[in-house]
Formats: sequence, C-alpha cells, structure tokens
Amino acid sequence: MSDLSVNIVGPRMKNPLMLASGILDETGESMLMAVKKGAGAVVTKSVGLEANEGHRNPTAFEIGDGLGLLNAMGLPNPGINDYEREVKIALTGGVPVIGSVFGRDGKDFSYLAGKMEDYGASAVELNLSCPHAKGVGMDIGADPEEVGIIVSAVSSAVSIPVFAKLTPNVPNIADIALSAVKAGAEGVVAINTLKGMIISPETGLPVLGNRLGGLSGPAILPVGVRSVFEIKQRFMKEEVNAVIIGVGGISSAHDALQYIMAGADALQIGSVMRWKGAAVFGEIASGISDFMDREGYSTIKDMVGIAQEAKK
Amino acid sequence: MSDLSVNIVGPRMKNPLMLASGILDETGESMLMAVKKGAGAVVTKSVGLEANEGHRNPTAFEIGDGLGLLNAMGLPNPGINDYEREVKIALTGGVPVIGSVFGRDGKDFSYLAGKMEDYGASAVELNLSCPHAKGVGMDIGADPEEVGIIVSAVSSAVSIPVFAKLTPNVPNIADIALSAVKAGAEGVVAINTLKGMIISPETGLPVLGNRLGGLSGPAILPVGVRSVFEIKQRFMKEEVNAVIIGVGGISSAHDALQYIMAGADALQIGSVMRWKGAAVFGEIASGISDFMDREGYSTIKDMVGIAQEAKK
Amino acid sequence: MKHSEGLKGTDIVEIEKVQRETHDTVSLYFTHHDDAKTGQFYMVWIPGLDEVPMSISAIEEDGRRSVTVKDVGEATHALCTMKAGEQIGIRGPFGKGYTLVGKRVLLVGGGSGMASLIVAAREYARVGKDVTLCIGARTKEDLLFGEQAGIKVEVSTDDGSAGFHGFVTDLAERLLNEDDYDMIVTCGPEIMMKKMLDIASAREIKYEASLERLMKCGIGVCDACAIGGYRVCKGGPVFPDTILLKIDEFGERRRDAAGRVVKL
Amino acid sequence: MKHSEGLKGTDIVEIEKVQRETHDTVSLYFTHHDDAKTGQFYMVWIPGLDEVPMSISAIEEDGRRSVTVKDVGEATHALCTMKAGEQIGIRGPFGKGYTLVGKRVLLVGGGSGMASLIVAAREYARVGKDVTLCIGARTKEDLLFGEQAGIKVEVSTDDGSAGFHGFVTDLAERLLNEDDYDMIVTCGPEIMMKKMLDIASAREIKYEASLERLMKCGIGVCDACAIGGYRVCKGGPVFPDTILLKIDEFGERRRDAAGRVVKL
Ligand SMILES: Cc1cc2nc3c(=O)[nH]c(=O)nc-3n(C[C@H](O)[C@H](O)[C@H](O)COP(=O)(O)OP(=O)(O)OC[C@H]3O[C@@H](n4cnc5c(N)ncnc54)[C@H](O)[C@@H]3O)c2cc1C
Ligand SMILES: Cc1cc2nc3c(=O)[nH]c(=O)nc-3n(C[C@H](O)[C@H](O)[C@H](O)COP(=O)(O)OP(=O)(O)OC[C@H]3O[C@@H](n4cnc5c(N)ncnc54)[C@H](O)[C@@H]3O)c2cc1C
Ligand SMILES: Cc1cc2nc3c(=O)[nH]c(=O)nc-3n(C[C@H](O)[C@H](O)[C@H](O)COP(=O)(O)O)c2cc1C
Ligand SMILES: Cc1cc2nc3c(=O)[nH]c(=O)nc-3n(C[C@H](O)[C@H](O)[C@H](O)COP(=O)(O)O)c2cc1C
Ligand code: FES
Ligand code: FES
Repeated sequence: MSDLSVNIVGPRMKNPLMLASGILDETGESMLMAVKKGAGAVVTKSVGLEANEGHRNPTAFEIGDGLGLLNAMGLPNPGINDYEREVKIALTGGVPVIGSVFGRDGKDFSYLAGKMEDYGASAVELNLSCPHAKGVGMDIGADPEEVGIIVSAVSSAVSIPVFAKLTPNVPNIADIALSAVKAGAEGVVAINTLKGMIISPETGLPVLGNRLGGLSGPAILPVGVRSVFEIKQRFMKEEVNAVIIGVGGISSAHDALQYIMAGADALQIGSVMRWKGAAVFGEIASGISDFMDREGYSTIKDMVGIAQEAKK
Repeated sequence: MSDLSVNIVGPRMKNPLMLASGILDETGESMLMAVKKGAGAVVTKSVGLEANEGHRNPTAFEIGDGLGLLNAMGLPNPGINDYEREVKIALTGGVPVIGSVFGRDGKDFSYLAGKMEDYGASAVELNLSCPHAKGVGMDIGADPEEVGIIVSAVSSAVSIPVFAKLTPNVPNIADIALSAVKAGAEGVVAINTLKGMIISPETGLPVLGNRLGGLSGPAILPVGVRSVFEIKQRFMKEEVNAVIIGVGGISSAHDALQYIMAGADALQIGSVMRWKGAAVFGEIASGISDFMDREGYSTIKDMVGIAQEAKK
Repeated sequence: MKHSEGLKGTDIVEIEKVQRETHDTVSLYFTHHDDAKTGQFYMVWIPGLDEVPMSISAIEEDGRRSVTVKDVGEATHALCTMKAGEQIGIRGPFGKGYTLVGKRVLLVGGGSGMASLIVAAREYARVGKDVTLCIGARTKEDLLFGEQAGIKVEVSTDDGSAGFHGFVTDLAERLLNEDDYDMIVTCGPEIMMKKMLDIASAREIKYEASLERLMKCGIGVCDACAIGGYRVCKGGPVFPDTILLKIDEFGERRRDAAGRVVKL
Repeated sequence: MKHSEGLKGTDIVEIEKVQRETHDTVSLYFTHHDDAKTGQFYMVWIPGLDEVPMSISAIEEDGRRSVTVKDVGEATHALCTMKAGEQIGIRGPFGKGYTLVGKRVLLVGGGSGMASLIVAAREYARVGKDVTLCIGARTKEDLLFGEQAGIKVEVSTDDGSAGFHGFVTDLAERLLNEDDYDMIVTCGPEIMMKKMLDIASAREIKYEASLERLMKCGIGVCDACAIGGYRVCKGGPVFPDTILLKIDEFGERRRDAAGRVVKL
C-alpha cells in the first residue's frame, strides 16, 4: 500500500496536497472546508500590513472552456491584525497552516511573518510573485538579489520555516530559487500566475478592472512543470537540499505526478476548484495512490525528481 | 466598407495577417499555400548558417483538447544557402516575404539578414526568442542590452526593415522592445513561445526529445495580448514610433482584435492551423472585416492601441 | 477545438429594452444563449466601471433574459440609466438556483430580492403549484412586481401605503396561520430571511433562501462571498434551511471588500 | 472542464501482444480508445528514444489496435524487440485515411506499406467489394500479410522465390489486362506508387496512394512532411491521383530532416 504522507512542515502531512494561496482561503471557515475535503495543509490568502479592498471588479474570470482563469484581485485582505481570527479557525482543522504574506521590503515581511508565527502558523510563504500589484509581489521578486535580501531578513526574524513563492515571468527562475535558499529559505513555491490581459473588442477595453492580471489554471501547467524541473536541476547541480512545492494548473493526479517527477516534494492546488470544488483534494490524492499501487512506488519521495534522470 | 490593408513591409499588405515563423513555412510551396488561403504576408522558418536537423522526436504535440501545443523542434532548417530556393518560390505568391533568421551574435545575424535581403525578402525578423535552443534564441534575447547590440549590427548591414522577435519569458518585455527599436529596428514581434515541459508519469520521462520546449496556441493568448499592451504603452510613453506585430494564441477574429486594440499593427498566425488549417487566414480576415463594418471602424489603424486609452 | 473560437472574458450583449419597474428600479432586457435556471445570477459588467452580481429576472426559451436593478450605488445607478443599444458584459449563469420543490408554496420577498424571487414564483405557477407571493416594500412606490398573472399576491408596506401595514414577516405569519404551506422560499434583506428561517423551522416547513454577499469572481475561487465555509456564488445563492441553521453568520455578520468581519 | 482531466503529451499504452509477421517485421497489439479510420496513422513514442509514424494495421470496435513495424533503423528496431507488458506512447489517430470508393478494387502494396494497405483490403472485403491484393516483396521471406481470409492475393518477388518473378507493378499490369477494375489503391515504395499512378491515369482508373515522408509533429504544423504545399500528416497520408498528378516531387524528391531537398 502506498504511503502519501510527506514531511514538509510541522506535523507530517497526510498527503502532499496544499490549498494554494488566494483560492478559497481568505476566511478561516473556507480553509477548514478544504481540510475537510482532504487537503494535507492549507496556505492562507496573502496578508499585508493593512486591510486592503483590492482592485475593482471585474477581478477574476474564466477564459476558454476550462482553459484557465485570469485574475487581478489586487491582494484584498483584512490586514494582519484582523487575520489572527482566520488562522486560529483554520488551525482547528488539525493540519499545518502556512501563512502567506506580502510586503514591500524585508522589514514588512519580517513583521508579518512574525505575526503569522505568533498566530500558530507552521511556516510562512513569502509572496514575491503576484504579477498585478504595484511595489510588491513580482515587482520585487524578479531579481535574485532582492529576493535574497528579503528572505534573509525574514529567516532571521522567525523560527518557523520560510518558503519563497516565485514568479514564472522571468528567464531564470532557478537563479531566484537558489538565491532564496542560500539566504535561508527552507524551500521555494513555484509558480505564481503568468502576467496576462484579455481585451473586449466590442468595448475596446481590457476586461479586468486592473487591466493587467495573472493567468492560472490548466493553461500554465507546462510552465509550472518546467519551472520546477529547472529549479530541481539547479538544486541537484549545486547540491542544495531544499524543499520544492509545485503549483500551477494542477487538475488531476496525472498533473500532480508530473510536478512530483519534475522535482516537487509537495503541491498546491488552486484554480481547478472553479470546476471541481474542494472535492478535488480527495480525487487527486486517491488518483496518486492508485498510480503508486499500479506502478509499484511506495512513498512520494520515491518519485520526487525522477524525470531528472532521463537519459539525454 | 472596411479596409483591412496595412502598410508594414514592402508592398501594402491586403490584410494584417502573416504566417508566423516555424509553422508550415519551412518549404516555399507551403508558404505559397498560406498565401493562397489569404495570408497578407509570410514569415519564413527561422534559418541559420548551416543545415540543422533539429532535436529528436517527439518534437511537437498538442496538449489538452485544443489548449495549446508544446514544441521543441530545435530550429531545423536547410541552412541559409539552400534556403534561397524556398524564398524564391514563396515570392511568386506576390505578398511580402519576411525572412526569419537565428544566430549567435551580431555577425551571424547580419550575414543571414544580408542573404535574405539578396533573396528578395521584404524584411527580416530576428529570432531572439526561441526558448529551446542553446546559445541562440532567448538565451541571447532576454537581455535588453544584448538585443540592442545585435539589432544595431543588423540594421547597419541591411537596408530592408528589421524586426526583433521577443520572448515573453522575462519580467520586462517592454524594456527589450524599446532597446531593439532604439538600436534601429523598424519594430518588434511579440511573442515567441513560453518555456514549458510535459512529463509522462507512467514512464517518468519528459515527453519532448529535448525535454524542454515552447508552449503556443490558445493557452498563451492572454500573455501575448498583455505583452503587446505593455510594449505599446511604453512606446507611447517614450514617444517612439515603431511597428508592433502581435503573435501568440490567435485563433479567431475576436483574438486578433484583442491584439490590435492592445497595440498591434499586424498579426501573425501559427498554432491554430493545427485545428483550422491555413483556411483560418480567410476566416479571421473576414471576421475582422465584419466586426469593423458592425462597429463602424474603417481602417485597421483606427483600432490600433485603443485599449490604451481606457480610463483607469 | 473549442478554444479556437477565441478567448473571451465576458460576453458582450446589447440592451434591447429598458423597462422601468418602480421609481428606483428598472429591468434590462437582452439576449444571451445559455441554460440559465431559476434563481441563478449573472455577473454584469458595466464596461470601464464595475461588475456586479444580478439575479436573472426573466428566462425565455429563445435566449431572452432580463436583470432587474435597484439603484443603490455607482454601478447600479449606471445600469439604471442605460439605454437600449448600449452594451454590457455578461458572465454566467452562475450558482445553484431554487430547488422548486413543494406543492403549496409561500414566497416571501423584499426589495431587490424580488428580482430573484419573481422567477421562482412564475416557475412554481407555470408547473401548476399553489403559489402565494408575499411582497414587502417600504412604501407603495417601492413595490416591485406587485401584479403577476396567475399568482396570489399579498403586499405589506412599512408605512401602510399599500396592503398590510408592517413587516412582511408578520404578514407571512398571518398567512401561515390561515393556510397550510409545505414550502417557504425567500429573498430579500437578510434579517427578514433569518426571521423567516426561525418561523419555518418552528413550524417544520421546508425552507430555502437566496442570499446576497459581496461578490468578486462569481465562480467560487476568491472567497469574497464566503459564509461559514460556503461560497454564496457557488454553493448558493440559494441555500436550504439545513445549511443555514448551522451557519451562525447568517443574519448576523458579513465580510467587507477587504474580507473583514462586519455586522450586517 | 475537459482540461481538468489533466494535460498529457501522449497516451501511454501497454503492449498486450507481440506477433511476428516476417523475419524483420512484427505487429504490436494494444488498446487505445479512439475513432481510428482505415489508413490513418499514429505517432508511436518509444520512451526516451524516438517517436515514429506507424500506420494502424488493425482497428477493432473494442479499442484493440495494432501497428506493424519493419526493423529498418534504431526506432523500429527498438519496437521490433519490445515485449508484452512494455509501454509505448500513442498520439493520434492522425491524417486522412482511404476513401474506400470503388467496386472492383486492385490494391498494390510493397514492403512495410502493407501495414497500411492491409486494413484497406480488409475493409473493402468486409463491405462486399471485389478485392484483389497484389503484394510485392524481395523474397518469399519478406512477404507480409500473404494470406488473408476472403481476399484474392497475388504475389510477386524480386527473386522469384514466390509468385510472379519481377516487379509488382508488372504483375499489377497483367491483372489490369485480364480484368476490369475501377479503383487502384497503393502503398509502398514511392517509385512503385508513382509507376502505378502512371498506369492508372493511362487507363483512366481512379487511384489513391498512401505516402510516407519524414514526420515530426504529425499534426500539420512543422512542415517536416511537406510535399508540394501539402502535408502528408494532414492532407494525407492518402492522396488521390488528382493531387499527386500535380506534384512534381512525387516519386522524385523528398526533404531530409533539415528540410533540404534530396532525391528519393
Ligand atoms: C447573488 C446576488 C444577486 C443579486 N441580485 C440583484 C438584483 O437582481 N437586483 C439588484 O438590484 N441587486 C442585486 N444584487 C445586489 C447588487 O449586486 C448590489 O446592489 C450592487 O452590487 C451594488 O453595487 P453599487 O456599485 O451600485 O453599490 P455600492 O456603491 O457598491 O453600494 C451601495 C450600497 O449597497 C450596499 N451593497 C453593495 N453590495 C451589496 C451586496 N452584495 N449586498 C448587500 N448590500 C450591498 C453597500 O453597502 C451600500 O450601502 C444581488 C447581489 C447578489 C450577491
Ligand atoms: C504515414 C507513415 C506511416 C508509416 N507506417 C509504417 C508502418 O506501418 N510500418 C513501418 O514499419 N513503417 C512505417 N512507416 C515508416 C517508419 O516511420 C520509418 O521506417 C521509421 O520512422 C524509421 O525510423 P528508424 O529510427 O527505425 O530508422 P532510421 O534510422 O530513421 O532510418 C532507417 C532507414 O529508413 C529510412 N527512412 C527513415 N524514415 C523514413 C521514412 N519516413 N520514409 C522512408 N524512409 C525512411 C532512412 O532513410 C534509413 O534508410 C511509416 C511512415 C509514415 C510517414
Ligand atoms: C483568484 C486568485 C487569487 C490568488 N491570490 C494569490 C495570493 O493572494 N497570493 C499568492 O501567493 N498567490 C495567489 N494566487 C496564485 C495561486 O496561489 C497559484 O500560484 C496560481 O493560481 C497557480 O496555481 P493554479 O493554476 O492551481 O491556480 C491567486 C490565484 C488566483 C486564481
Ligand atoms: C512548431 C513550431 C515551430 C516554431 N518555430 C519557430 C521558429 O523557427 N522561429 C520563430 O521565431 N518562432 C517559431 N515558433 C513560434 C511561433 O512563430 C509563434 O511565435 C508562437 O507559436 C506563438 O504563436 P501561435 O500561438 O499562433 O503559434 C514556432 C512555433 C511552433 C508551434
Ligand atoms: S465571489 Fe469569489 S468565491 Fe464567490
Ligand atoms: S509532420 Fe509536421 S507538418 Fe507533418
């Protein structure tokens, strides 16, 4: 019988599937729902210093028939002080809660991470990758050096593991990952959304309130798998031992396995809930388990990164 | 009645739709077929100094049901000397032929561009963006400075217009576009494919022979539209007057109009031919024409970049 | 193959008819081919301004649709002043509609909630159920959909300018005392719906309510419309008594645009 | 919704049965649920090695398929030495198959072209057409699909070790002299197919041929399989006489992997 549990953050996760930041996790009750449906851990909505209403509507929509989502929420969140309530509720689910935070610099991030630690989060995820907010997210996360500086500040401010969430809108995601890990991050999360836009020709206007947004869902799976592959390849070459969490377009066990074999130790699930709801956690977990039984793998670790060894 | 013609390269194009480089344009006869089906201009396969067989198979496949293509052809081409035959045949179609070339440095590019000029090409397109070939393509095209150096070399070597084809795998495509234009390019072409990978879990192997490839087709439309929007925005801000050719995921008149309103003066069509064949040129041209009649636009130029003016 | 028809963010439709319903409420008619069901909603884009959730207030076989908009703020004001020929964007239909169960049905509506409730009332009537529609309004002038062919309508106003003088919930209780009903359906101010839930559960009558929460994505990903772990845009907007009885936020608290908990 | 089933590059199938056909040719059986038609082909992935086009040599209602592979190089050798239980990747079915028109049909095949032609022969026979299958081989040992229930088979060998001694095109001409045919279908070496085209057009008999060209994408985007502005993977592999008569490359030239023109 296959064993899906992984040892990434806090208590051993019963499976490698986490709820991704920003999808059904602004409220504690929603995070609990994901836990109930089988998530092995949950990541909170990205939280900043102050309450923020985000961009004006339209803020998110589906494109194509299941091809993907385009969103420019604009990081709405109640602010770190009000967010204690949500983390505490999420914690009653009994799985690790990872606090996602965003800020402008090492000071912001450290303060926010410290609060998340106080609230009981098992780890923090630094959003260095949101593509549609000014002065935060990928505005500061596309440069390996800046990422190193922020990660290093946070790492010395908290004692829980720190994960850097990376943007794919760069030519060198592996450089950024390496920089984060060398600065003290426990690991990296890849990928956030691709910068995108949809225009309505009849009105001559970009549809999103913010015009620019981020593309997620099935459309970006190959970009995410490639990013994880490149990061793992670099980690192996540099003999760096760090966690990689894969995210982007995962809709099925088949997709999840691609990330694992590329090099991901754990996975996050987001947009697919638009089509399958939170029940997708159970579906993917049992799909992975069936696959492992069929193909003779006993642990997730046995599969991590095996696509790296392909003869070439 | 709407007028679809545009004045971009050589003889006025009867419509703004070009055949994109690398899709059904390795042979002269195939380019002629696209002309017959309504293409306003054709871009050749990217050609280098020597004959090149490209990567081993699998080199290209569809993912999802019409979601996109992943390819790692590896720039197969007969070499510039043998390519005269193909350009000459394409030229009999009576529409502008744009010669796409790739090389390692300004010297390579200049030589190749000169040859294309000799063969009768109306313009050259510099492939600074292929994501899956070593030492060429985006390996040299992700840096604004390097792009400037190459473009400047080519611009002084040939008298036909020079277009730089850009990669979206960067945080700052508008910087690169600006650098190309300031170095003497007539304009830019955006976008080439997104770096991607697909793994087959059953075998534990990346499917492409080259493992890494480029994602094209519907999945990348929002990234292409956003890229063109960002480039146009920057050109307007810097009061630069240069051509923008939009490409990436165009499947319909609706998609084409998004690019035009974002800022594209002309368009290129590639992957959609997997589903619609070359007949898509006629379909999109008449779709644009219907739209213009319905909404009261008389020329393409009337629509170029109008999404920039959105109140925000 | 589908995607080769092109990628849209929203369907642009032309307003074909504007119909004034009350001094502050209009219905906008347009054509949108979809499989809309009674009680579902659209996200309606006012190009360049905003996008807001609106119940589908008419569903015709030939694709004719309407939304009925009450002018309460910037977006709804823009909609209420639109003219035939102007364009709006439509996403949807979204959400779960009414179950349409029950044989003797009491529908209790108030304010713009009537836009959603009216299609349920018409649908119950169309399939031959015994329908009583109870409408609450502030004054006679605010009365929405007060006359409907084939449906018993009872009215209450806060000022007594028409029908029963007082709360619509009191009117509803009176009707429940007079007659047997096996189903209560409600849409309107949440306090009112909460009151009706108490009444329904005390009387052991099946109940469902169509809720409103601030909406952003409309498709169950952003958590803006969260209530007790459910999303109004996806799990709702229509919820049964069984779920609502377990949600302590119902009738008490909601989230603001930043996700903060605020009193209703 | 479809994409939420996951994105694949190829369908992995298990080889269920390996059947040796001749000293250098084997058929691999597997299950792949699709709507394959007579004359279409798959792109067959040998994981980690290569991917090659292969005609579909058996099509059963229940999804059972086969390809029949002649060992000519690295990829085909790997396929020919595979065992039941091993995995290959399948993309397709691709291309346009045989039209299956005609009542009295002469099929002329040679070499691994028989893998494609055999399904056409069987299909013509199944629907009750008068079918004669003419097979050319170098020697008796190379003879592929030499016996087929319900189909008249005529054989030629280059060395006379079985059947007619000489070219299969000469055998075909003899049969055409003896009997009336209204359709010629051919698959095999291109020089042979070209010869049959000349014969068919001289006699004004309808004709179609299944071509081979170097293939990369298999889906009509890369131009590797180009011939006279058509793509063998999409416009073909089966082409009618009307098109082939206009293509001067046919039987003369092809493209190598770099796209250079080379003599056949
Ligand atoms: C599922 C659903 C269906 C709806 N159907 C209809 C309908 O058919 N007809 C109709 O007129 N309205 C309907 N609404 C409410 C409508 O969406 C809001 O009135 C509208 O979004 C307000 O936008 P505004 O910019 O005009 O007002 P704002 O300037 O945003 O707000 C004006 C006032 O309305 C309040 N308000 C804003 N949004 C809401 C809300 N979601 N719930 C309660 N109060 C709110 C504000 O607090 C403020 O007091 C529906 C809402 C939901 C969630
Ligand atoms: C539509 C189509 C259907 C096919 N169906 C079958 C089939 O059912 N059974 C079968 O055995 N083969 C079939 N082939 C041919 C088969 O694909 C090639 O034999 C195979 O690709 C060779 O690969 P390799 O690595 O084994 O040989 P390589 O090492 O690539 O080449 C070995 C020899 O074969 C020649 N060769 C390679 N590819 C081709 C080609 N496409 N056409 C002609 N000569 C070639 C080379 O020039 C060389 O002499 C088909 C080809 C096409 C295009
Ligand atoms: C509506 C929406 C909101 C998001 N908000 C956040 C966020 O606040 N912080 C963050 O790090 N990522 C955010 N993301 C990105 C996701 O966490 C994830 O990286 C991305 O969507 C790719 O995964 P998916 O394809 O499974 O959705 C958001 C994505 C969506 C669709
Ligand atoms: C099979 C294939 C081969 C390509 N070859 C080239 C090439 O040689 N040179 C180049 O500049 N772009 C090449 N491209 C990129 C396309 O020209 C185009 O930029 C990209 O595919 C996005 O457009 P599309 O979505 O319409 O295909 C290739 C794309 C595909 C799918
Ligand atoms: S509005 Fe986004 S989840 Fe409901
Ligand atoms: S093999 Fe690519 S076009 Fe035919």
